[in-house]
This record gives sequence, structure tokens and C-alpha cells, in this order.
Amino acid sequence: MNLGDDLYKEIILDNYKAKKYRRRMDDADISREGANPSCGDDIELFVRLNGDRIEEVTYDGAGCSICLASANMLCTALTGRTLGEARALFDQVRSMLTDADVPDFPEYAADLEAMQGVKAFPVRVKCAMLAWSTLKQVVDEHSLSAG
Amino acid sequence: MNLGDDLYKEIILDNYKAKKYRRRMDDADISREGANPSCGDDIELFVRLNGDRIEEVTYDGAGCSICLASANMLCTALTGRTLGEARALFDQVRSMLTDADVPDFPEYAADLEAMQGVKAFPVRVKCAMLAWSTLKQVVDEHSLSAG
Amino acid sequence: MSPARTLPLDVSKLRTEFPVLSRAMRGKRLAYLDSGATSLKPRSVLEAERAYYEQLSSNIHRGVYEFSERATILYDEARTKAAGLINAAAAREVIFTRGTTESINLVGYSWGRKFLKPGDEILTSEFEHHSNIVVWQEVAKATGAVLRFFPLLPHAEGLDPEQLETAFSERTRIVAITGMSNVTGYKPPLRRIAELAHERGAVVLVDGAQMACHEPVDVQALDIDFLAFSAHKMCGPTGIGVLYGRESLLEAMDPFLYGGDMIERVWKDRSTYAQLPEKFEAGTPHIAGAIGFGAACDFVQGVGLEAIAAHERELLDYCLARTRARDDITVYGGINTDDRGGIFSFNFADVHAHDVGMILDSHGVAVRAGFHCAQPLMRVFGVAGTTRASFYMYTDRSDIDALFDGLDAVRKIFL
Amino acid sequence: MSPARTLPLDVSKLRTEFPVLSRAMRGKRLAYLDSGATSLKPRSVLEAERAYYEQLSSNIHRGVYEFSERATILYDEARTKAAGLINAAAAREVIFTRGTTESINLVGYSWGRKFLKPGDEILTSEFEHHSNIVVWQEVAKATGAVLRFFPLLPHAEGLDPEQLETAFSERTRIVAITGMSNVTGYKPPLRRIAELAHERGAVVLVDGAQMACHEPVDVQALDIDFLAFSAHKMCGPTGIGVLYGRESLLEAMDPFLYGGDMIERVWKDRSTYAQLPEKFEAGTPHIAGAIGFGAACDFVQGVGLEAIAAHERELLDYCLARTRARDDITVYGGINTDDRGGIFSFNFADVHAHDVGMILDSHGVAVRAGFHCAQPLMRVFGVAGTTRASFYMYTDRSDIDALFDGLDAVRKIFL
Ligand SMILES: Cc1ncc(COP(=O)(O)O)c(C=O)c1O
Ligand SMILES: Cc1ncc(COP(=O)(O)O)c(C=O)c1O
Repeated sequence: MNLGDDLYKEIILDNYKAKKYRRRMDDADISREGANPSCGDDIELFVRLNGDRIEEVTYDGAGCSICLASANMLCTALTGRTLGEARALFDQVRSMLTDADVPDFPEYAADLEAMQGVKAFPVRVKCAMLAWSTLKQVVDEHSLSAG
Repeated sequence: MNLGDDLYKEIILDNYKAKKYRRRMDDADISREGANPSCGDDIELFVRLNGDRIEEVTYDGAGCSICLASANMLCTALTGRTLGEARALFDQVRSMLTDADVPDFPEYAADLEAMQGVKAFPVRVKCAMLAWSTLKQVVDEHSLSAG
Repeated sequence: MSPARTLPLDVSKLRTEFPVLSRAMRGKRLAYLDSGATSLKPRSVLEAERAYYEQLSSNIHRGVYEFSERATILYDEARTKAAGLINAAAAREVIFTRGTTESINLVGYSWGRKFLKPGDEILTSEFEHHSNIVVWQEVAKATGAVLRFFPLLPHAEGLDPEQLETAFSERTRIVAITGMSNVTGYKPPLRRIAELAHERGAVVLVDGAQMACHEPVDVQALDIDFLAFSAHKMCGPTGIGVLYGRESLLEAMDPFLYGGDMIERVWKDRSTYAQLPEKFEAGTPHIAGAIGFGAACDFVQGVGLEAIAAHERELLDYCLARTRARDDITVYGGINTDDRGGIFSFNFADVHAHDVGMILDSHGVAVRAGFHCAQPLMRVFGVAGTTRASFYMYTDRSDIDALFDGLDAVRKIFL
Repeated sequence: MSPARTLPLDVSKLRTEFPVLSRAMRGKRLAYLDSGATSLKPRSVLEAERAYYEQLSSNIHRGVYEFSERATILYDEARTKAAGLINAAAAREVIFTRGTTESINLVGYSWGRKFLKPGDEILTSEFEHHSNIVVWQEVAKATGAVLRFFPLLPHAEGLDPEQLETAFSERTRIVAITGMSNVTGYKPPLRRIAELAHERGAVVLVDGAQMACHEPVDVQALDIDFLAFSAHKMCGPTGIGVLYGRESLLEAMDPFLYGGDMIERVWKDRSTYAQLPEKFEAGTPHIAGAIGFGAACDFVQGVGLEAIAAHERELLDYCLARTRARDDITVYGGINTDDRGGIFSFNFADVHAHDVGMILDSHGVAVRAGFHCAQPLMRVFGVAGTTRASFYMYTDRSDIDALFDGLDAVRKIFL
């Protein structure tokens, strides 16, 4: 095992292979595409809301394992959470992937720590961030239109 | 004295300072401009013919000492010569400035040997050639229209 | 595929000329399989650039002092070498640019926008690198010309030879075609395309980015009108490349970039322009790059272009042979390597190319993963991307073996 | 002019950083007085380029392996350094080009041809280098816009400050002006010009070829919209330069060169384009050049731009002082050096500049002789050319002394 192989930890591979949240949602309140044109990752996020709360969130699309695993972790963590919690988690993920420190994730999002190895591979940070950046846009837009 | 200073031999400087042939000619049969736009040399050659013979040839314009000395040598050598002789002399000057050997100039053109040092300075070869290339065009054109 | 035959190149000796090859990547022997993106540089090219900077460091043109004169001579010699490399009829048909992309854009601006009329056709292919397709989309938009595509064989193994001729119409004015696909190494029949084009009065631009210095190229024998290529893909420095153009066409075109060195006379309100090649070389050129490029021409010709082509084909055959026994690798491009250069594109099961590339990286194997600036071809293949291994004179079998060992690691992790 | 004051630069130490300065020319100590054409290169810049070629040698963008990633990081860092050098608000406002000439052409094609309408005015000056005048002649031809010129002071000592404002009209859309004349070193009042332009909704493009890295430049403080400059004139490699552009303007412009890396998505018939700065950087860039340029930014900032400017002014004052006693030298440019950089242009009696240059050459003195890509300014002076000595941080008084000794030789031969 070495640096690269090491990145592909069980947790990442499990999340990549899990298809639980990988599906389109017909009754989504908001859906949004996100893409990294330079590497071909291309996903769509579907969100159903109940007031301020994310009732359900799913994704579909194509991407590398890092990208899809990250999307799956997002759905796992945020189902049932508030938009405020989503925003806070976005900040934590971003700081993990760009700053020095690994944040103290809430328990429901503990799996995300497995992503910290991505930081060592700058070109892959975009892959890990894609679902999260897309979610951030959804949240920002919703707050704007709602508020 | 060194290589560069050395180029500025008496003969070149004398020809440069000589104004004998440096004037426009009102009754020229042919006149033609020649220029090295990249270095600013800009001359005009005036030729009066009598049949196949150059009755008079003069030049005017601006240029460096090499360019103007060369033009003056041209006029000195070719006054009274035939177009055939002019063409032959052009070939000799060109080969002196671009090939290895110094040609055997006819006696009326012996001064031209002083130009051989120019070969060591590729950017100046164009200066030395300007009057000659212009003359060549005059001769070629005349043969065409006459022939 | 081909029987083991003695390689005509002394690859292990050649490898010592390339400083990078003595380095480890991720703690492993470097298997550099990304020459299609950019080639490694031999010492002689780096020395030539360095000598210019350390011994002359002067600008060219109009310098009246020794160092400037000598730099000018070296720059001019580089042009002559480039002309010799592709057998151009004259050095003034060689224009120095930043690279293939700028070369093609130059033709787009100075020939395309000047000469194309509404309804005229630009004939190209889905094999093209974005440089040779997006330029023409924009020229079409600006002029009203129309983009047409050569029909392909199934699985995009090549242009369909049966439909080569019918792809032309009486409105075809230019064929913009790759000399070698950067995805599959496929080499279109350039000579035949030029024939068909010229019969109809159309001109032919060849994107030679992958072809130049991987095989002998003779623009006069091919009878093509424009050839674009980049020094950095053929042992030369970054930031320099060539547009070869037939003299009569270059003469007829407008200048592209305006400024110093491409003018003859400048007044406040108008200017006249210089002769070829200066007409197309405005501003201080990449002097060191041109000089390094000249050294690269010497280097590849010293190695021998026939030998390089044969060597790369040997490696491709070896790759394909190693692939044949397995069902986890999908290969793109035909298995007949007569019309292919040294590029091996594949997907590994359903693992994303980035994951493949990244695991290979951790094993010291440098490949490219993605759409290779060829999205239209990816759509033909129906994939988001591929993993690409591409070869050059210094590539050896251990590099290929490292690739396949790395793929075993991918299998272990993902399957 | 100015009293002898202690030079803030340790020039003799600095000189050891430049390999060329240890060489002889024509058997004489080299007095390199042609930095206006191109600067000499310090070791650190050559090392940075060499390290890229010898240790990475990989293409950037989308590389999934270590060497490509590291090359990408170095390339991006170079952009950040360039942005820091001129205090750009964001690194994406820095576009890498081949040099000043390409930078100005980019604005001509992508801003000029898109936004200028018949009757719109382009305001420029007779101080411009051909790059900043011929581009605009062609843009005017293509769009129907009109070229206007700032009125000059007598003897072209500068723009006439009294007529600065009246040179503008309500149709002025762009001012294309040099930051420093490459003939006389004259520095127009950029801050004031930008103010006048912006009051009228016009944009300001500054040709910074001679200004960048000869003095501190702050695009935000100057409030200019575009700045073009070349690495090779500021200790950097050949083949690379910058177009700085205000983000909102770059966003509004069309792309210039089309191809790989500047696209977002490509279909057969259309494409979408990438964000800044990639939008304007099609094709493989001059990677080694950008990295060397980054090292040059570090180097000049380490030396100190204020100190460089003061040093050059000191040298110019010294030149002018040595000239004042003589009647055989005609100097171009004002004798007040407040608004002049380190360039000394002159004619020696009626001796042609080429003859002067060539005799200086034989004395080891490298100068430029001719029209300096500024024919319109030569017409103002009424001369075919001048001899130009231009300075940089490594120029010292012995260089100037060698120049004047050389002029004595000219006198001996010609007068
Ligand atoms: C004032 C000025 N503008 C533009 C240029 C052109 O720069 P480059 O030749 O690097 O494109 C130069 C250099 O010759 C210059 O001095
Ligand atoms: C076939 C082909 N065409 C064009 C290009 C563009 O070359 P460059 O990036 O050197 O301009 C490339 C290289 O990426 C290529 O492979």
C-alpha cells in the first residue's frame, strides 16, 4: 500500500459502490447540475424540502470514485438535516480539503473524515467538492428565493 | 584598430564622403527606389542610357556609410559601361559579400575590394548590397521592356 | 501481433539523454507514458537553450553587435532546420508560433476569415483535438461557412474509406484533419485526402501535433497546404511551434498579429507589411525556444524518424497483445496497427479513468486520464473519458509492464 | 544633473548573477546597453526553467500524476506572482501570452473588434512602439473606428499636458498608451490619463513593455484597464508575457485563440468556454517560460523596484551630464529626468546610427541602432534612426564610460 492506493480506503469505496442515494427524484423541490468540465465529472443533485429541513436528497450522474463517494456521503449525512446544518457541513468539508486541519465533524457525518487524504492530490479536490459546491448553490438559491 | 574600426577603411570613407554622384537626375531614363526597411537605408538610383550603355548613373537618399559608399562605388564603376558589364559586376559583388572568394574585379571596379570586410557582419551585407540590388532590378526591367 | 524483432533503437542508451528518466515518481521507477501530452526533453535541447541565455541573451533582428548577430543566426538556422525536418520547399514557409493551437488559429483568422464565404464548407472529423475543431466552429460562425464531418468506420476505427470522396462537396474549401489522433493514434490517409481536396480546389490543413517527429513527414510528398505542430511534443521546449504554409497561400493571407518586426513601413495612419516569414511573426519571438527547437530537430533526426515510428508500433503491438487475453480492458482504436501511431487508449472495467490514473500514479506510472481535448470523439465512443498511455523513442517494455502491473492494483482495489 | 549620491543597489554583486556579464564581446569587456531590447537573465531564472525541464518536464492541467500536478502548481504560482508584481486584484486577471505584442493584439481582436463602432475613437500617441499602433490601425480598418493622437510638446519631450484633456472627445472609447517610451524613456502621466478616460467611459490600455520591472507598477493605483508586458525584458525567459485585464472587461470580451484548455464543453457544432484565465489561454502554454517568469518576479522584487528605478535614473543623469559639454551629440527626450526611465537615445554628429552602433560593437559596447520599432516618432524627430543605450539594474558607470570611449573612436573615424 502506498499514498495513492491508500486513498482508496474502505469507506470511500463503500460509499462509491453504494447506490442507495444514486437515483433521480421525480418530486424534488430543487434539482441542480454540477460539473467539472475539465475532468468530466457531471452530477445532478435532487432535494426535497420540508420547510427548512432536507427531507430527502439524492444524486445521479457520472464521475470518479472520489466524486461519487463524496456525493453519497453528502446524502447520507444530510438526509433529515436543516439547511443551516448543510451550510455548516459544507464549510467543514471545504476547510478539510483546502486548509490544514481536519474539522470535528458531527457524528452523523463522521465518515467524511475518510476524505482528508484527497487534500494531498490537488487535482482531485474538485472531484470531492463537486457535490458539496452544488449543494451550496442549492441552499444559497433557496435562501434567496425564500427570503 | 580592430575588426569593426578596420572595416572603415579609407576607401570606404572616401566613397561615403564623396558627393560626386550623390544627386537626383532630371533627365534619367529610369529611376528606382530601393530600401532596407528593417534598417532604414533608403536610396534612389537614376540611370540615363544610350542604347545598351549607361551614360550616367547617380543616386540619392539616406543610409549608413556602407550603403552610401557602395552606391558611390557603383556609380564610379559603371558610368560608361554596358548593361552586360553591370550585370556581371552585380554577380561579382554579390558573390564577394556572400561566398568565400574575393572575385577578380575589372580594373575600373578595383575599389570594390574594400567592401569584402562587410561579409563578416551579416546584418550589414544588405546595406552594401542595396544599390546593387536596385541596379539589378533596373537592368532586368529594362531588358524585359526592351526585349 | 508482430513477432519479437530486434528494436532498431538503442533505447537504454537513448534514455540516458533524458534527465527526467533518472528520477523516481512516488518513490517508484518513473514509467512516463504521457508523451502525447508533452515529450521529455533531451540534454542537447536544454543545453542549446541554456547556451543562448548564458552566452548571448540578446534580442535578434537589427542588432548591430556581435551577440545579437549570433542570436539572429541561430534563430534563422532553427527555421532552416524545421523546414528541413518536414521538407518544406523554402524556410520562409515556416512560421514560428507558440504551438499547434496558435498555428491553427492563425490559419483560421488569416485564411479562414478572409476567404470563406457563406455556404462554403469546412471538412473535418470527430478525431480532431479541440484545437482543430473549435477554431473552425468560430470561423464558421464568423463567415457563414458550414462545418462537415468525414463519416467514420464502426467503433471509430478510422475514417470510412468508402465515404472519403463523398464527404467532399463542390463547396468544400478546406479540410482540417489530424495527422494522428491523440486519442487512438489513428492516422488518416493524408495523401489521398489532399488529392481529393486539390481536385476540388480545396486546401488541406493537417494538425501534426502527434505526427511530427514520431514518423517522417514530407509536406511536399503529402502535398498538404498547412501543417501545424508543437515543439514540446517532439523533444523541444515549451512555447514554440510551427505553422508550415504553402508560400502562395501565406502570401495571399492577411497578417495575423500586428506589431514590431512584421512591418515594412509605419505611418501614423497606415502601414505596409514585411515579406514572409516575418509577416507572421510580430514581436520578439521565443528566441530561446526556437534555438532549442532547432536542437530538437537535430536530435530526432539523429535518432531516426523511421526507427522511432517502428519502435512505437512495436510497443503498441505489445500492449495490444497483452490486452488480448483479458476481458477487463476495453481498447479504443483498431487492432490493425498499420495506420496507428504509438498511442494506447483504454478503459478498465467500469472504473473511472481518473481512478485508474491515480492508482497508476501511485505506482510510478504517468498516464493521461480524461477526454484528451477530444469530447466529440468521446461521444462517438459513448464514454466520459479514457485512460491513455502514449509512447516515444525512450519508452520501453518495462514502462508497459509497469502499466499492466498498475492495472492489477486497480483490479485489486476496485473489482 | 543630480549630485553624486550613493547608489542603493549593490550593482557589482548583482552583476555576478548574470552569466552573460562575465563574457567578452569582440575581445572587449561587454558593456551591455541594450536592455530595452531584451534584458539579461539571472541564474535563478535559468535554474527555475531548467528544474522544470529536468525534474518534471510534464504538461499541466488534468494530469493525474505527481509530476504533472507539481508542474501545474508551479504554473499557477507564477500567475499569482505576476499578479502580485502589478498588484492585480485577482490572479485570474493575469493572462499569459507570448509577450507584449500578443497581449495588445489580444485586446485588439477580442475587445476592439467586438466593441468599437464606426466613428468611435482610439486615442494613442506618436511615442508608441509599432505593436501599440499597428494593431489599432487594423482595428480601425476593421471596425470603422478612427485613430487620434495626443498632441506633443516641442521636440517630443512628452505629451502636451495642456492638451491632454482636449485630445479626448465624446467618442473616445480606448486610450492605447505606452507606460514608457522605448526611444526616449518618456513616461506619460498614466494616472491622469486614466482619470480623463474613465470620466468619459473609455478604457485605458498601457503598453508596459519598458515600464514593468523598471519601476513599481500598481494597476489598481494607476486605475488602468489593461497592461501588456513581456517577461524577456524583465529578467525572464523569451516567449512569455502578460496581459493584465480588469476582470469585468475580460469577462465581456470574446475569446481570442480557440482550442484545448479554453473550452468547457465541445460538441461537433458548438462549444462553451472556460472561465478566466483559461478562457484566454488556448493550447499548451509556455510552461517553462511561465515558471521562469515567476522566478523573475521574485528576483526583481528581491532587488527592489524603487531601487532599480533610482539606479537607472542616476545612470541617465550621468549620461546627460557627460553629453552636456559636447556639441557632437544630439539627445532625444527632455533633460528633466523626473518623467523618464533609463533610456538614452542620441545621434552622433551626422554619422548614421548603424555606423555608430557598429563601431561601438567593435569596442564591446552593445547598443541598438535604428528606428526602434517607432517610425512615427522618428518622423517627429525628423531622423531615420537613433542610437539607443538602455539600462537595467546591472548597468554600471563603466558601461556608460565605455559608450563614451566608443564615441571618441567614432569621432576619430568619421569626423
Ligand atoms: C514600448 C514597447 N512596446 C512593445 C514592445 C514589444 O514587445 P515584444 O517584442 O516583447 O512583444 C516593446 C519591445 O520591443 C517595447 O519596447
Ligand atoms: C492532435 C493534437 N492537436 C493539437 C494539440 C494542441 O497542441 P498544443 O497544446 O501544443 O497547442 C494537441 C496536443 O495536445 C494534439 O494532440
